[in-house]
Amino acid sequence: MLKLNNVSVNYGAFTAVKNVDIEVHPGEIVVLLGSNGAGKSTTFNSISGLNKPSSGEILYDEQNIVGFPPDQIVNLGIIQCAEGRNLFPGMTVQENLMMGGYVHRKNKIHVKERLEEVYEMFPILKEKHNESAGSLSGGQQQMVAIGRALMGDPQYMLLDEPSIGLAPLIVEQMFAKIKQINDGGTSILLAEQNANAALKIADRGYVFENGQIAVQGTAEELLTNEEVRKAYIGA
Amino acid sequence: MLLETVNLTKKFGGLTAVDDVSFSVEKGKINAIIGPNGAGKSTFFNLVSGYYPPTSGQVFFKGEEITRLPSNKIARLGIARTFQTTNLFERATVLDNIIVGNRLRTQSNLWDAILRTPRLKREEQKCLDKAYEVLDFVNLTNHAHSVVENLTQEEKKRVAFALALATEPELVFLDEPAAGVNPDETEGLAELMKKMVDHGITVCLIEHKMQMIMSIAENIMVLNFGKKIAEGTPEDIMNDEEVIKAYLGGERHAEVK
Amino acid sequence: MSRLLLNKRFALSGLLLLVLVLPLITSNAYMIRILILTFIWTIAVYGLNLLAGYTGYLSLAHAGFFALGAYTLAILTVTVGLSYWLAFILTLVFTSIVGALIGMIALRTREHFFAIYTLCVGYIIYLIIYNWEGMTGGVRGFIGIPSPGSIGPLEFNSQISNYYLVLFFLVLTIVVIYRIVHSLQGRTFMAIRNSEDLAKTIGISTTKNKLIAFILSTFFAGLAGALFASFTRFIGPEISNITMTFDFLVYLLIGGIGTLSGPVIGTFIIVWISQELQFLQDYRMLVFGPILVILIIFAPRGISGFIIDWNLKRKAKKQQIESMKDMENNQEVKEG
Amino acid sequence: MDIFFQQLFNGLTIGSVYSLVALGLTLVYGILHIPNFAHGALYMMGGYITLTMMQTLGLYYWLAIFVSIVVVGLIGVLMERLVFHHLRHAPPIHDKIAAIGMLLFLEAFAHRVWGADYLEMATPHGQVVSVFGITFTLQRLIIIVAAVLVMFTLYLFLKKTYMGMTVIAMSQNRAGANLVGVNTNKVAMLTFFISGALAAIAASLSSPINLVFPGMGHLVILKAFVIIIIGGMGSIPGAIVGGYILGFTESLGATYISSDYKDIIAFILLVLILTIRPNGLFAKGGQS
Amino acid sequence: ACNTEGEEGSSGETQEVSIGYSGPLSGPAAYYGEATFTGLELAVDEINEAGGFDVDGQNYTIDLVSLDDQYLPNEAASNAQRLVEENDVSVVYTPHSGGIMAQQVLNEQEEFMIMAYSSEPAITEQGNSLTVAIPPRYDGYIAPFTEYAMENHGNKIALLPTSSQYGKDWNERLEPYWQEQGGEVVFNSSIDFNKDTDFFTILTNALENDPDVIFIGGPSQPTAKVAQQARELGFEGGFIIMDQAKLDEMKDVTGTYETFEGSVGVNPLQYSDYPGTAEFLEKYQEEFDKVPGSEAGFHYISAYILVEAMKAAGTVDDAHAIREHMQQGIEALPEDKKVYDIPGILDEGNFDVIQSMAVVENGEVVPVDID
Ligand SMILES: Nc1ncnc2c1ncn2[C@@H]1O[C@H](COP(=O)(O)OP(=O)(O)OP(=O)(O)O)[C@@H](O)[C@H]1O
Ligand SMILES: Nc1ncnc2c1ncn2[C@@H]1O[C@H](COP(=O)(O)OP(=O)(O)OP(=O)(O)O)[C@@H](O)[C@H]1O
Ligand SMILES: [Mg+2]
Ligand SMILES: [Mg+2]
Repeated sequence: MLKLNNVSVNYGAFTAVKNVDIEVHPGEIVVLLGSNGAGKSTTFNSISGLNKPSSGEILYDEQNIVGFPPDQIVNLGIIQCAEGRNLFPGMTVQENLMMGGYVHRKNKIHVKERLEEVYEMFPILKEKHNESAGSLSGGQQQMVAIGRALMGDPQYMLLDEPSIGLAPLIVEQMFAKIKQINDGGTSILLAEQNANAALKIADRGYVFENGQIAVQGTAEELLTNEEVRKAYIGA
Repeated sequence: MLLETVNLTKKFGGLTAVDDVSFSVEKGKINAIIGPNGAGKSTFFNLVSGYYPPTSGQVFFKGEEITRLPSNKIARLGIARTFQTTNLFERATVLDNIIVGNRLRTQSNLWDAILRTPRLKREEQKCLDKAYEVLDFVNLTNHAHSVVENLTQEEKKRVAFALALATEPELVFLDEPAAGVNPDETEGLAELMKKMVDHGITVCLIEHKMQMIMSIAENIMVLNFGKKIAEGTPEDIMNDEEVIKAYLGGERHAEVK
Repeated sequence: MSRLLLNKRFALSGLLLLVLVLPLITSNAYMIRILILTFIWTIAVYGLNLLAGYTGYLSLAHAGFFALGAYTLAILTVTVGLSYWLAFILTLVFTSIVGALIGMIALRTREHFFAIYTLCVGYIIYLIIYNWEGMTGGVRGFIGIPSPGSIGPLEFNSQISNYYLVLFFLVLTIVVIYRIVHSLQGRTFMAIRNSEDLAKTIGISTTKNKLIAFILSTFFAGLAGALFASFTRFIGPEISNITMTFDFLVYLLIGGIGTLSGPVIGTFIIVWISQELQFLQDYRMLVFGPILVILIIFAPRGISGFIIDWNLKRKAKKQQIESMKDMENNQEVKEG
Repeated sequence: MDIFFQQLFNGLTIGSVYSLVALGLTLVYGILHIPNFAHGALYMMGGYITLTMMQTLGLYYWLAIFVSIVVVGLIGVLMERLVFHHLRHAPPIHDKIAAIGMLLFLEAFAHRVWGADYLEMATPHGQVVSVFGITFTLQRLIIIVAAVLVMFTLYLFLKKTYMGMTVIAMSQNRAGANLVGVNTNKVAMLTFFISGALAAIAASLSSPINLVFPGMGHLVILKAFVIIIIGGMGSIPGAIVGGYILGFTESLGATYISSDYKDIIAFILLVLILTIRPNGLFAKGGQS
Repeated sequence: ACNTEGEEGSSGETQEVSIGYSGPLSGPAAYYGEATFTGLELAVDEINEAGGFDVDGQNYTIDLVSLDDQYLPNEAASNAQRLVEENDVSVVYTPHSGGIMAQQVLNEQEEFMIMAYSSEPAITEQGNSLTVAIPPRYDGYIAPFTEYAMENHGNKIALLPTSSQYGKDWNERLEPYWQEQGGEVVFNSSIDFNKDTDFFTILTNALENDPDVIFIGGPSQPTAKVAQQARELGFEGGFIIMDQAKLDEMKDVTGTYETFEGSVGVNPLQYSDYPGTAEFLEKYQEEFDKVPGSEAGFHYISAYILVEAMKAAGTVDDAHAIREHMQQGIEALPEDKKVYDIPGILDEGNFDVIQSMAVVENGEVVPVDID
C-alpha cells in the first residue's frame, strides 16, 4: 500500500503541505478534495519524486521512497497524470502514448496491447493518433495524458484534476473510466474540484485546506458532511 | 447585436475546426459557447480576435467588417480576450502586468519617453489609475504588489480579467475562466462577469461548468465538430435533444433540473 | 524602498564624481585608455540590452552594426572628407537606417531563428568589410581617422578630452535608456518579451515596437562604433567579427541582462578581469573561461540581478518579521 | 563540363563534413535546446586526440578514431554534467555564454598541451583515384560514405528506437519525460555523448585533408550553426540537406561566380532561405 | 619613461631596462606569436647571462615584458600604452601590421619605438619617425623567383596566396612584374586559411586554366597542404612560394620535398650559412627543440642590433636617440650573431636585408644566390 507519514513540503520559506498523513490501500479509490492552492498537486509531486518533502516519509509497501528519482518511482508502478498534462506537444498522439509505455519498452507486444486498450477507452485518440499532441483541444489533451499514464499500467495511479476543461458528458465518461481502471486492479489517488462526481466513485477521501488535512472519511461521510457540501459541491 | 460572424470557417489541413458558423453576440448580455472538447470553441475565439485568419466567412463588429484584421487592431476597436491558459508575466508584480494593458489607449511614443514630455507623464498616470481601477473592479487591490507566480489559480484568472478590462473593451471573450476553480470561487467569478455586464461590457465565454452557464448566460451557442448545433436560452439548450446527446449527457441533464 | 532609492542616488552621484575627477588624480594614460574603451563598449552593450534584455530578441549582428558605425565614420571623414561632426551625425542616421531595413526582415523570425539570422547578417557585414578593400582597406584596415573635431573652444585631440567626450556620451546613453525603460515605451517592450501573443491581444503593435527596439540597438551600436573609430583612429575588420558580439554578450550577461546597471557593471568587471589576467600570458584563457562559466552558473541573472534579488529577499524577510510581529500584537490585544 | 562534376564532388566532400558537424549540434541544440558554441572545440579535440593516438601510441587510423570518439564523447558528457546541467532552467543565452567559456578553455588547453602549430594527420587512405575525369583521394570518398552511414544510423536511432524517441520527448517536456519513467539525466548525457562522438568523427575524417590546430573548430562551427537553423532546428534531414546545400553553394559559387566572394554568396543564400522560410526548410509543427 | 635617467652612470651596480613585446600569444595566431617571441626570448636570455651590456659606464640587463594581444590592433595599442606606463619601456616589439598601425597612432607622442615585424609597406611609408621594420622587403624576391619559374616551367601562372594582407601585397607586385616579363596570369584569387577547410575547390578552378606555375603562400603547413592537393589534382608544374612559408616546415607536412619539385622560395634558415646561423640553430634547437623559422631568426638578431644601438646612442630610454643610432647598431653587430646578413637600415626604417632564395631540385633544397 501507499502511505504518507506526516509529510511536509516547503517552497523556499513557504510551507505548501504540513504534516499530512494519507493512506491508499490496494484496490482503493481515494480522493483529495481542496480548493486551489490547497496543496494537492504538491502532495502528488512529492509522491512522484518531482519535489522532495522537507520532512516525513512516503512508504510504498513498507519501503520509504522519499528521495527516489522520479523515473525509479514510475518503475515501482506509481504513475502520475499531472495537472497541466505535461504532454510532448511536438510528438504525435501515438508517440505520446508509446512514451507512456516507456517502462515496458522491453516488451513490445505488451505495449501494443496497452495501446489498443487505450484507444478502445478513448476512440477520439485513435482518430487523431497521427496529429501532434499540441494541436489537440484542451479536453483531447487531457485524454492523451490519462491514456499515457495508463500505458505504464500502474499499481497506483495519481490523477491530478482529470476533469479540468472536460465537457460534462466526457467528465461522466471519465469518472466511469476511472472506476473501470480501478476495477482493473489499479489503486487510484485522485485530486478533484468536482467533489460530487469524484466522491460517487471513491471509497474514501481527504479534504485539504491550506496544506493540511481538514476532514477525512469514507465517501458517504464526506458526501453528507455539510461544510464539504457547501465548499466543494456547491448546491 | 455587437459582434456577428457570417459562415465563419477554419480548416487545419484536413480538419475543419470551425465549420460555417454564423453567430451573433448580443450587446449587454452574457453570451456563452459550449460544446464537447475539440468542438472548435477556442478556435472560434481565435478567429474573431484575429489570432488566426479564417479560411472563409466574415466577422463584423458594430457593423464594420474586421475579418483578417491583426489582433492588435481588433483590440483597439474594443475587443478583449483571455486565453484558456493564462500567460501572464510570472516574475513581475500584478500591477506591472496590468499597467501596460491601457497602452493601446495612449499616444505617447519614443520621443515622449526620451524627452519626458507632459503628455507621457499624463498618460502614465492614466495607465496607473486605470490599472488600480480594474484591480479594484476584480477586487485584487490588496494584491497589487504581489508577484504573480505566488498567486493561486483563481487569483491569476482575476488578473487576466483585469488585464483584459484595462484595454477598455466593449466586448470580452473569456476562454474557460472557471476551469480548475472550485465551486464557491466559481460563484465569485460568475458574480464578476455579471458585474462586467452591469458596467456595460458585453461578455462572451466558453465554459464547461453547466450550473454556472445555465445560471448566468442569456444566450448560448452549442458547437459540435465545428458546427453550430443549437443556439438559444438556457432552457432551450437544456431541453435540446441533440445537445443532450452530444454534450450534456443524461445524468447531468437531470441534475441541473 | 525610499531609503534604498536614496542611497542608490547617493552611490550613483558618487560614482559619477569619481569618474569625473579620475583623470586629474591619475596620470596613467594606459588606465585612461582602458576606461575610454570600457565606456565605448558599455554604450554598445546598452543598445544590445534594450533589444535582447528588454524586448527579448537576441541579435548576434551587434558587432556588425558597431563596425558599420566605425567604418561609416571613417569613410565619411577620410574618403568623402566631410567635417567630423557632420559625418558623425550622418553615421548615426545611416546605421539606424540600415538597422531599420535589416530589422524589417529579420524580425519576422523568432528566438533561435532570429539569433542565427542576425548571426548571418553580422557575418555578411564582416565579409563585406573584409573583402571590399577599395572602400574599407580590407584586411589592412583603415588608417588615419581624425580625432573628433573641435566644438567651438572644445578640442578633442588629447586623450583626456576624448575621455570626457566619451564619458559625456555614455552618461547621455544611460539617461536615455533609463527614460525609455521607465516609460510606457519600455513597458511595451517588456510586454513583448513576456509574451508576444498576449501583447498583441492587448492591442500592442508588436511589429512596430520590435522594429523600434531593433533600430535603437543599432543606433547605439553605431554611436559606439563611431566613437571607437575616432578614438583609436585605426580600425580593422576584426571589430565586426562574431567574437566581438560575444564579448558584448558576455559583458551584458555577467552584468545582468535586462537590468539598467548590468551593462556598466558587466563591462567594467570583465574588461578589468581580462586586463588583470594578462600576467598569465597564454594561460589566460585557461582561467578566464572557467571564471565565465562559474559566474553564469552562480549568478544567472548577472551581478546586478544578483544584487537585486538579494535586496528583494532581504525586504521579503523584513516584511515577514513585521507581519509576524503584527500577529503577535493582535493576539496580545485579543488576550488582553 | 567535367569541372562541373569535379566541383559537385568537391562540394559533396566539404558538405559531408559540414553535415557531420551540424548533426552533433542539431542533437544538443535542436533537441536539448542548448546552443553549444563549444561544439567547435569538441571537433578540435577530436582531431588532436586521434592524432595523438596515432603518433604517440602508434595506433592504426581507424582504431585511433574509435578512441577519439569515446574520449570526446566523454568530454561532451562532462560538459553536460559540469555546466549545462546546472543551466537547464536558464534561457538559451546563458548556455551560449557558458559554451563560449568552455570554448576558450578548451582552445587554451589544446594550445598548452599540443602547442600552437599546425599539425599534420597522415591517412592510410591517401591514394589518388581518378574516374570519368573526376579526381579524388580515397580519404574524400571515405568522408562522403561515412557521412551518409552516420546520418542514416542516427536517423534510425531517433525515429525508430525507444531511446531515440525518449530524447525527443525529453526535449519537449522534461517533467513529462520524468513522469513516464525516463531518467532525464541519463538521456541528456547520452545526447551529449553522441554529439561529441559525431564531432570526433567529423574532425578525424576531415583532418587528413586539412590540418590539426587549436583554431580548427572555427572553420566549421559557424557554418554548422547556420545549417541546423536553415534545416529547421532539431531536424536531422534538415542538418544533412543544409550541409550539402552549403557545400555545393561554396564549390559551385566559387567556380561560376567568384571565389573571393564565395562565403558571402553562401551566407546570402542562407539568409534568403530564412527570409522565405522563417522557420527553416524542414520546420516542424508547433514551431515558434 | 625617464626614471633611470637620474641614476645613470652614478651607481655602479646593474640596472634593468624593460623591453616590451605585444603579440598573439593566445588565439588562432598563437603559433605565429610564439615563433616571433621565442627568438627574442633566446637573445635576451643570452645577453643577460652574459652579464648584460654597458651603456656609458652603466651596466644593464634586459627585462623582457610580453603581453598578449590576440592579433587585435586595439589590444596591441592598449598593451603598448600599458608597457610604457607601467614598465617604462621605450621599445615595443609587435609582429603584426594591424597592431603596429594602431600603435603608430600614439607612439610618437608617447615616445616609444616600435620594432615592427611586418613587411607591410604602409607601416614605414607613413613616415613614422619611431618605427623600425625588421623583415626584408619582399619585393627583392619578385624578380628572381619569376625568372626561375618562367625558365623552368613556362609563363602561365595562377596566383593563390593567403588572403592575408601580406599575401595581397605580394600579389600586387608579382602580378604586374610577371606580365612585364611576358608572362600570363591565368587565375588570380586567394585562400583564407581561417575560413577554408578544403582547397580542392579553388585548386580545381585554378588548374582548369592549366597554369605552368602556381604562386602559393601563407603559414608553411597549410601552404604545404595547398601544394599537396594541387599535386593530387594532377598539377605537374612548379610553385612560387611566398617568403612567409618555409620549405623545411612545408616538408614536415608532406614528408618529402618531392611535392615541391621545381619550386622556388626563400632559403630556409637551416640551409643558409651566415656567420651566426649555425650557432643560433643549435641554441634554439636545444631551447625549444624545433627548427627555428625566419621570424625567430630575425627577432633574435634584431635584439642584438637594438642593444648595440642603445650602446651607440648612449641611452636606454631615449627612443629617438636609439632609432637614430640603429645604423651604428647594425654595424657594431658581432659576427657570431649574424644570423642574417644585414648591412644597414633604409631611411624609411626597413632593415636592408640581403635576401637568399632556394629551389627544390631532385627532391633537394638547393640554395641559390640572388645577384
Ligand atoms: N513551484 C512553486 N513555487 C512556489 N510556490 C508554489 C509552487 N507550486 C505551488 N506553490 C504554492 O503551493 C500551494 C499549493 O499548491 P498546489 O498546486 O499543490 O495546490 P493545488 O491544491 O494543486 O491547487 P490547484 O487546485 O490549483 O491545483 C499554493 O499556494 C501554490 O501557490
Ligand atoms: N493550431 C492547430 N492546428 C491543428 N489543429 C488544431 C489547431 N488548433 C485546434 N485544432 C483542432 O481543432 C479542433 C478544435 O480545437 P479547439 O481548441 O477549438 O477545441 P475546444 O472547443 O476549445 O475544446 P476544449 O473545450 O477542449 O478546449 C480540435 O480538434 C483541435 O485538434
Ligand atoms: Mg493542483
Ligand atoms: Mg478550448
